[in-house]
Amino acid sequence: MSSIAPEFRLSRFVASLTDIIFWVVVIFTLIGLPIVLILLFYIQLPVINDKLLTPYLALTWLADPSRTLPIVKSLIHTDFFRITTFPGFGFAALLAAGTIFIERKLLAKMQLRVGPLYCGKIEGILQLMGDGLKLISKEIIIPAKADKPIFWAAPLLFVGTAAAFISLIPVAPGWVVADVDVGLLAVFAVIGFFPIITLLSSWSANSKFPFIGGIRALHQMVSFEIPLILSLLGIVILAGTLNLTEIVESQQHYWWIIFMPIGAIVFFTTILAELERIPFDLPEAESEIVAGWLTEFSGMMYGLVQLGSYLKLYAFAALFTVLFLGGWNGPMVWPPFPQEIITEGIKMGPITLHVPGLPLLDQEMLNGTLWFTIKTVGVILVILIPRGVFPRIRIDLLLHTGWYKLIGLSFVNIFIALTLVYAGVLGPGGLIQ
Amino acid sequence: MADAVFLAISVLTIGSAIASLEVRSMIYGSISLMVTLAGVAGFFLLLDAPFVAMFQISVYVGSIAVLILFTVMLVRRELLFHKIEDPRRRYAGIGLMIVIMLGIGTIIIGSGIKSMEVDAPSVDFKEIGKDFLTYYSPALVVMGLILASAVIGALTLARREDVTNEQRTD
Amino acid sequence: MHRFLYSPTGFLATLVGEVAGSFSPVLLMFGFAIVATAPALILSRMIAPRRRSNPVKFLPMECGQVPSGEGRTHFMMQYYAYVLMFVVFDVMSIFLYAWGSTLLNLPKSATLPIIAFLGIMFASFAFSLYQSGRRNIW
Amino acid sequence: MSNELIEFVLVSVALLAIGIYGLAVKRNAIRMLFAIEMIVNAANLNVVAFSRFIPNSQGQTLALFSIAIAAAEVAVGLALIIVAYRMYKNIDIADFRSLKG
Amino acid sequence: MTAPLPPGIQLEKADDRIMTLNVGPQHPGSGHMRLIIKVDGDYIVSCDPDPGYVHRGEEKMAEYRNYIQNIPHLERPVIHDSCNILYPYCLAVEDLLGIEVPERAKYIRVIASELNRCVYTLYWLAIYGIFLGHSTMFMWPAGDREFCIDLLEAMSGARVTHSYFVPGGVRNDVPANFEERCLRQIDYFEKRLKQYEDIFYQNPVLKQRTEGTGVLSRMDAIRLGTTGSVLRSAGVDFDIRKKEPYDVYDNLDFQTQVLKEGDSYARSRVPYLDMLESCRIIKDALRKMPKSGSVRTKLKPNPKGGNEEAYRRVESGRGSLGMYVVSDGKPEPYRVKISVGSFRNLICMPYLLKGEKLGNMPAVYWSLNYWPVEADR
Amino acid sequence: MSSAWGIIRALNSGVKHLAVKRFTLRYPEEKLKFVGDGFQFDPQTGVGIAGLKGRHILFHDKCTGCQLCAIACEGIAEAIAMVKVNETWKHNKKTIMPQIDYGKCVFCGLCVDACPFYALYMTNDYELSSFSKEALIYTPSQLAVNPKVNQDVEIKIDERGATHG
Amino acid sequence: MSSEKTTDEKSIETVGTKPEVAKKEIIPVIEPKFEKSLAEKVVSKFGTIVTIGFIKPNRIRINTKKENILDVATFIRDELNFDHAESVTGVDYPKSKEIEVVYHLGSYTEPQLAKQVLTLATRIPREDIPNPGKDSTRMPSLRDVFYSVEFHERECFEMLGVYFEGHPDNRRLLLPEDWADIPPFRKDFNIKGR
Repeated sequence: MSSIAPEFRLSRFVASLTDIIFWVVVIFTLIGLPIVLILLFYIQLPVINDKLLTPYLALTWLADPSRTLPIVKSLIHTDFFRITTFPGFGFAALLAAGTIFIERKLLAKMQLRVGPLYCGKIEGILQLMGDGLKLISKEIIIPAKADKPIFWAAPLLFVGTAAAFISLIPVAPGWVVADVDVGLLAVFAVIGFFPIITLLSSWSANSKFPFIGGIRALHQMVSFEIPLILSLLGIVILAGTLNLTEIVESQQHYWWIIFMPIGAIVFFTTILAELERIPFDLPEAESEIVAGWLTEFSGMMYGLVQLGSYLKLYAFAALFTVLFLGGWNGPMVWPPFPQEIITEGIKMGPITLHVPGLPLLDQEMLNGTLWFTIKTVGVILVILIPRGVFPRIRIDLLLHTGWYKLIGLSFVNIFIALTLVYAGVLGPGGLIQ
Repeated sequence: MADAVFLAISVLTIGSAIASLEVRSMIYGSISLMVTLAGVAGFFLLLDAPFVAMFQISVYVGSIAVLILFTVMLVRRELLFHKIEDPRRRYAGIGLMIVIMLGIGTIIIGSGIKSMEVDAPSVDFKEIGKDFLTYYSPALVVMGLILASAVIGALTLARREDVTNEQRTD
Repeated sequence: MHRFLYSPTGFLATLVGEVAGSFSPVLLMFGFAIVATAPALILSRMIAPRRRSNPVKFLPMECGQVPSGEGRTHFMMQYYAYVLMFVVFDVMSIFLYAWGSTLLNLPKSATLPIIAFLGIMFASFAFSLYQSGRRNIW
Repeated sequence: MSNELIEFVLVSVALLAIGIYGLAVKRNAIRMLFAIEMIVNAANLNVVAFSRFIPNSQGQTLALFSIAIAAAEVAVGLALIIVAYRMYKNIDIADFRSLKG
Repeated sequence: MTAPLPPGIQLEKADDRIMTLNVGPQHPGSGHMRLIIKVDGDYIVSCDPDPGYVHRGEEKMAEYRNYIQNIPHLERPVIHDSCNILYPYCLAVEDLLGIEVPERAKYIRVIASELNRCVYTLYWLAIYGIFLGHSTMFMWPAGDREFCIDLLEAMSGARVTHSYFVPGGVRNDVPANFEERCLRQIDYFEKRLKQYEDIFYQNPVLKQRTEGTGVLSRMDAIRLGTTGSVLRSAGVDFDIRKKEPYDVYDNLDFQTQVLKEGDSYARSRVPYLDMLESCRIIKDALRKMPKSGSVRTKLKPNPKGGNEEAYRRVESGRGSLGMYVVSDGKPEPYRVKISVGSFRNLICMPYLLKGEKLGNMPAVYWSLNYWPVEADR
Repeated sequence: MSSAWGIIRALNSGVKHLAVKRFTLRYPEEKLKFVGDGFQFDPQTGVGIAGLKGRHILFHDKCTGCQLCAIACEGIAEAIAMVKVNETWKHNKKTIMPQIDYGKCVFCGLCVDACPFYALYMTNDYELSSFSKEALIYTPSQLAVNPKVNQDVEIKIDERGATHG
Repeated sequence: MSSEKTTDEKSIETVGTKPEVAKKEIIPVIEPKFEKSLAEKVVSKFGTIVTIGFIKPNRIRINTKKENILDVATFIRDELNFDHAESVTGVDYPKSKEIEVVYHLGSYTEPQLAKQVLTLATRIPREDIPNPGKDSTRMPSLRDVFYSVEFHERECFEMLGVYFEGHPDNRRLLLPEDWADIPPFRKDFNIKGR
């Protein structure tokens, strides 16, 4: 018995943890610190209050709380912050984690049950963390004849590609990781990587069910990429640009969904298909092909694929918001930052505290983020609901839907856009402008 | 620094191009080809042609590589690793490659384009659309014809009506 | 357009050019995501038990039976035609973007070639849909 | 623009040479397709590079056409390979000699 | 008797295109059984069912136990339909022993067996839902099943394995305020059942997916000897409750549900309509049931059967369920044969799955109303 | 068009159920109420009295050690064994009483049917899980204890759906 | 209702069904007319080949020899319109060294016959040391007559060792692949501990 499942020993666990911490510290001091020090020479340092922010200066300023804000502000406006935290990975991962929780609770409510309940005292809010810990502590099993490099790389590449997709989404005015002129085309280019990763991972497992699942995923994603591309052409025609930021700015007065509901429906359907969500979750159809291309993934590899797919879900929902729902546009509801604090400082009884560097973030950005988040969460909710309502579709029906109905509808959408332009309703010199 | 980026991309491109032809496994060869094509897209970015670069990625990597991978997976496995090559032919090929590289390289280096360097702003990608629909519009129609004939031809070829009475010979 | 106050990629942009510089965050984000999530795999590999006592555990999933035959076989679905079609019509749809993004600046006469192009593509689309819809030949 | 035209042209020459090598040496049909792709890409790279240094848009237009045609060519080529594979159960070019008629 | 394959699909040949898939026993899309499926691309070329993973030799075990002791373990093959599988056994043993059942017991038996039919059918429907990827249709029937289980538990004292029927009646009388409680819950249950229409049965995605798949024609259904919902969905009006009424079914007001299409959709719909009909039967039986009286004929300890045989059948959740009991004058039966609907419908599986798409496999397989444990016995 | 209408109907039905009460019983905090005190049997009429077939209760003052329950169980689960007890009862000459192994018992209640002396009943207690097999074997003295149960949740049916408790 | 009838009307004829057990007391019965007419049809066609086991309400039993079972079954299918088999049962009688194979036949097409179950039984020799498929315990398969017996006969083969000649698919069905004991439903196969 002990050979199969030895008992959990706290001492062994703690020993392994201390081992890990020890090696991390050693490796960091031996390799990491020199790299950081060398990099510090080459990185252009920001200038704050007419002083070059050297590490020494930063340390001295950190000791003075009133001076930390400029440093924080300068950090916020770096690309590193963008990539790791706000419009980039951290924000998306947070929303993705929220999505998982909302999905479980919403689905449970629709199915007249409770959902996660005990983990975290309040309605199972820490369930995700528990699941993550469980996945990390599970053994990763790799099939014997698997193609190991591809098999290991596939989950990471999946997450990475999803993150690259996220980097193209503008969240608030000026807050986008990569402001690309041909943003929409870049989105299509990034989406094109998903079928390859799926196909390769399914091939590398050397198992039948993942292989069938991967081929199904390939067919499905490939078939729905064309309606996806075509359904957005109407917006490009009307907005006259491919830059996502400019597309959002073109929707200041009205959202494109008003003129192109058909395009929105087509795009929404293709989102469901690209995300492999019910009713289009054929690549993971558990009753036909065990778990599709995820069959052989175990432990944290599966967790990473799930993380990637929820990041992808966030990215697509955000893309829908950006393209059809006007992105960050919305009435100004965020209260303006009180001007007297900037000019006079914070009055606390007799003391007046002058804080340089306020406001940390401008009002426009906060308001835009608020609206963007609200809209995106709304879209995510709408993406989640079909999971409780529809059964899974069959692959030939799916392909039929994609190639016959959705492409036809997206051409209808294009013609609507053309009519709007040539009839003089929209576009330069149009009625509504 | 720019040279470093350029050097990195060119090493990646050419290295993976060689790998795609020489790696034993056809799947890895296809992946290397993908990397080559993506590297060429990187060159396009360096050349300030984002539209072409994105087109390259979404067409080559997004669809052609998928098709190649898929077809490679259709072919039986032992054939993918099966490699019959005449070594003499191989050396001749390498020689040919070096001759071409050196020959054309010397010609190019000797020619006048070495001095070509420009600081003019890059062309907006919207110009391409204009080109397509004004000056090159006949070409666009011919392009359509080519695509149409390609899809018709491919579909007609790849179907397997006649395969039912085929027997395996080996 | 909001300019970055401080950005290494802005610094990159001065070196590799504006366009390539604007694309570099995509790659950086790709790299960061991998760097940020790879520790999860490494940690899992360190924490999680690894037992190789039973070789059956490492067999591919075959519903509890001993696997028969190759996992990677010559397997072709009846929908191969759609993949072939995708290659061609993907090109077509991105071509349309070259037209669509400049439509507002184009003269009205520019509609004619695109109508001809679309007409040809529609015809071939109809034919190929008919062909790929005939399941018995695939 | 800090890179010189000559660098791009040299890379494209290298790609072309590798492509020609592949075409000459490899007998596997799919590998030959890879080589053809490389040659096409070398040409594209050349065209785009020249169009950047003579600032006009026509090189990019040509490159787009070329990529599109390459896509069509790959579709047909792979279909041919599949047919040949079905008939001969092989993808070695040398075995396709009896393909006449 | 071979099913047609679509043109162009190859039969087995020395070709790489054929891939053999083991669906089961460790597969979310199969019960405790294995389907050896050969696929050509997306089409199933041949299917070979391999049951027996839960075979436990109930028939052999029954030869070692007396007529009463057989009751708890004869219900084991279908614990979700345990009243119905004991029903033919009790009828057959009553024939052998010559016992008469009190009138009230007959009505209680009918109510219990109809409730149990609902329990089984809801469980089946839940799995049908999850087989088609409809998770809500998994949760709703699994939750609504509790209404019937609660009622059965009030009657018999156990939630699943009731051991309620005995030769000569039922084990105990229903509790005091059972009738109004039953009526109230059944009313609500009927309301809940009608809500399945919108989300499941009239769902266009489901209809597209299941209509016209796995079509079993009327003649084939008869020749293959199918039974239950499979038979009735193919247009054959055959329900043992009507045709050979046992106990008090001839007094009750109900109809046989017959559909003509014979496809997966019809096969999945007939049990649902049956459930609605069961609600009617229960209400009617509650109305007509004698208010008091004995519910069990007292037996001698170790009753001995005569030197004869009896074959009785009832309509269970999966169709005709027959018990063939041979007695040789001893307290134990000489031979017990359980002729179950699942096993009789199993023969359709290779026939219907041949030429289907792989995606239709769960839809067709589970619409056959097949319960692996019962088929293995 | 009809399919679009069907999709809307399905979505509507799904969204409407967000407002329906949950049916789930939160088990360890809430326990379902059962009819009566457990399954009992009246040997005179030969008919049982409805109730949950849970853990047995053995009345030592009525058990005669006749082994009928063990004989009844023999062909079913073989869960009942007769063991010596240290008590002395006038009616129990052999001083043996049933001991039940709940690892084997199937809760069919035929032992209750077999008891002609009203000595063996079943109770509403069903929470018998334990960490070892030995703890599942209930000796006659353990069986004599009347279990404490607090089960008070019933199905409530109202306009907004049925709910437990 | 049904128990009433069967207690009153028991069959007189138990010819050859249970040779090893003594007959019970004979109860005078009224034979149901319809069932009797069906049985008479069979008897008038085949004469002494078949014997009527019993005639009860809704139940008829016909015994026959294994050589004639194909003809009898074909006649029952074509003339009497019994179109499917509900079950195939084997009963082992080690004392008389025989195995009785019982087909329960029913009808879906004829509304009159819906409540009838016709029991067609035959006896085949049994060997003490069974060797399934290779000994004399064999009989012609009824699969070509009633298609629905296919899986039932497979089950009967593996459980009792009765080999059905002409059955296309005499493989294992329920038992594990490596089962090497005697067929388990024979009386000399004992459950452990019993």
